Amino acid sequence: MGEKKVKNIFVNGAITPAFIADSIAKHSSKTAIGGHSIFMGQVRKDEIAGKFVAAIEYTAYEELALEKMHQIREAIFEKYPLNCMHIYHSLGTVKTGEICLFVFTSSAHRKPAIEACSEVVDRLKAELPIWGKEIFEDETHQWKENT
Amino acid sequence: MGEKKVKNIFVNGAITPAFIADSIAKHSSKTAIGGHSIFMGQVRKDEIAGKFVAAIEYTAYEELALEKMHQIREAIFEKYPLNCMHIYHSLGTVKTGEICLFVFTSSAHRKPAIEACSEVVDRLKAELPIWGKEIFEDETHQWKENT
Amino acid sequence: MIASSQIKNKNIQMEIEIISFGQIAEFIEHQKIDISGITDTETFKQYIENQFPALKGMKYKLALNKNIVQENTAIKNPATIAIMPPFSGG
Amino acid sequence: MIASSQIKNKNIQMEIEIISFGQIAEFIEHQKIDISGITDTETFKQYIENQFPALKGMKYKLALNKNIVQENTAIKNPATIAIMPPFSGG
Repeated sequence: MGEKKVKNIFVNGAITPAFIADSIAKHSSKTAIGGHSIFMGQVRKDEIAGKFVAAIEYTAYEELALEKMHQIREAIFEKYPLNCMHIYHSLGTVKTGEICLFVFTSSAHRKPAIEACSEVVDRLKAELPIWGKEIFEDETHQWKENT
Repeated sequence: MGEKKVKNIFVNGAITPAFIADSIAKHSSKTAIGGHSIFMGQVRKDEIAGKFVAAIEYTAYEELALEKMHQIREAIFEKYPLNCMHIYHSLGTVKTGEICLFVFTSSAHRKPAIEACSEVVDRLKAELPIWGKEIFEDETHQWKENT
Repeated sequence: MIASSQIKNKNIQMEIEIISFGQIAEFIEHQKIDISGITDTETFKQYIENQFPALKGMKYKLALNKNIVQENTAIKNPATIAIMPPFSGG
Repeated sequence: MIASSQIKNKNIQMEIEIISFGQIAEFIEHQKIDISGITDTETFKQYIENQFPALKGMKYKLALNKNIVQENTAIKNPATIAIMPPFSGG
């Protein structure tokens, strides 16, 4: 798999339910699949010192993030018998209630799909050079930190 | 939660990507949510002794299944800090490549959503009186067994 | 006393509605029986396996009035008993 | 020999492109520096923390030519170094 092309994961702005539906629909011809696992990150309207988050603005060190994601993708395909894996992360502004992350894994059986999805989300959050700036309703901001 | 209404989970035929998109979209107003986990079961075109599965026909002991699902739902809400949980299972004929199960959990953080989703799928498969009849392309059949 | 109580129970006429699912529904139809001598789920199992010998080699569970039977349970008149092969939802 | 080699290295003129992200990009701008005496990532850290004291109290990682720096690494001319605060994607 070493010569596999490095795929883009970044999309501009929020990931829409229609985009997700389209991605799901594309798998109906893949009849070896028995289970799909999806994780979606949604921007929370957190309250910090009386102010509410209105949006998160994402930036990334794109080249490094894509290279790192490529390595994670290969490691996950080595570890689990997956049929498919699709990963999308927003760049730019994503408002509260909108989706900023979409991880989608598919396998013949449920366990590899579920475990791979969960592991991709963990690794992506820990290893990808992506930064979220929480923009408050009054246009001040603070930098998000993953917990 | 004891007086909560027993919800229906059964839908006639396949669960469509549009239905799933609609379900996702409804959560954009729930701004306390930070993570969604989805599991979808898809009918596999398994080959058994040279014959291919064309569809699964689902039947259930509906009243008992709904009562049991209600108990599972309450136990999962007790165990995990979830904002939402939605469960849909097909009855009747679902063709290969179509979706027959849709489990959707949401929480402020990813871990409870992911763990709850996985546990619901496991318990649903083990405890709900639902039966799948695998219909082959030549119209013979065999009864599915969960592994 | 036990013997007379058993005799008394054996004489009770039971109205049992039998429903079945999945593979078992292919040879046991939905039916109502009016029968004496069936006082608990164990005696029902013996009865139904005698009536439908195909059941003997199969794994199945009973549900008595929509409760899955985990251990031998007394049957009260009237009753609905479901005969269920292993589940295969999802 | 070690001393003379160090002196030799110190005289090498380095072209380093500095890029920064997230909170760090708020006070360290994208810049190219032409500098001598920076031969490895440890000396770069000393240099950049002196230039931008705000960095001293922060957690950050470096990436040298798109490789995340795990341990002190020699810098070859020319180099791109990214200064990255803790990641917060997802």
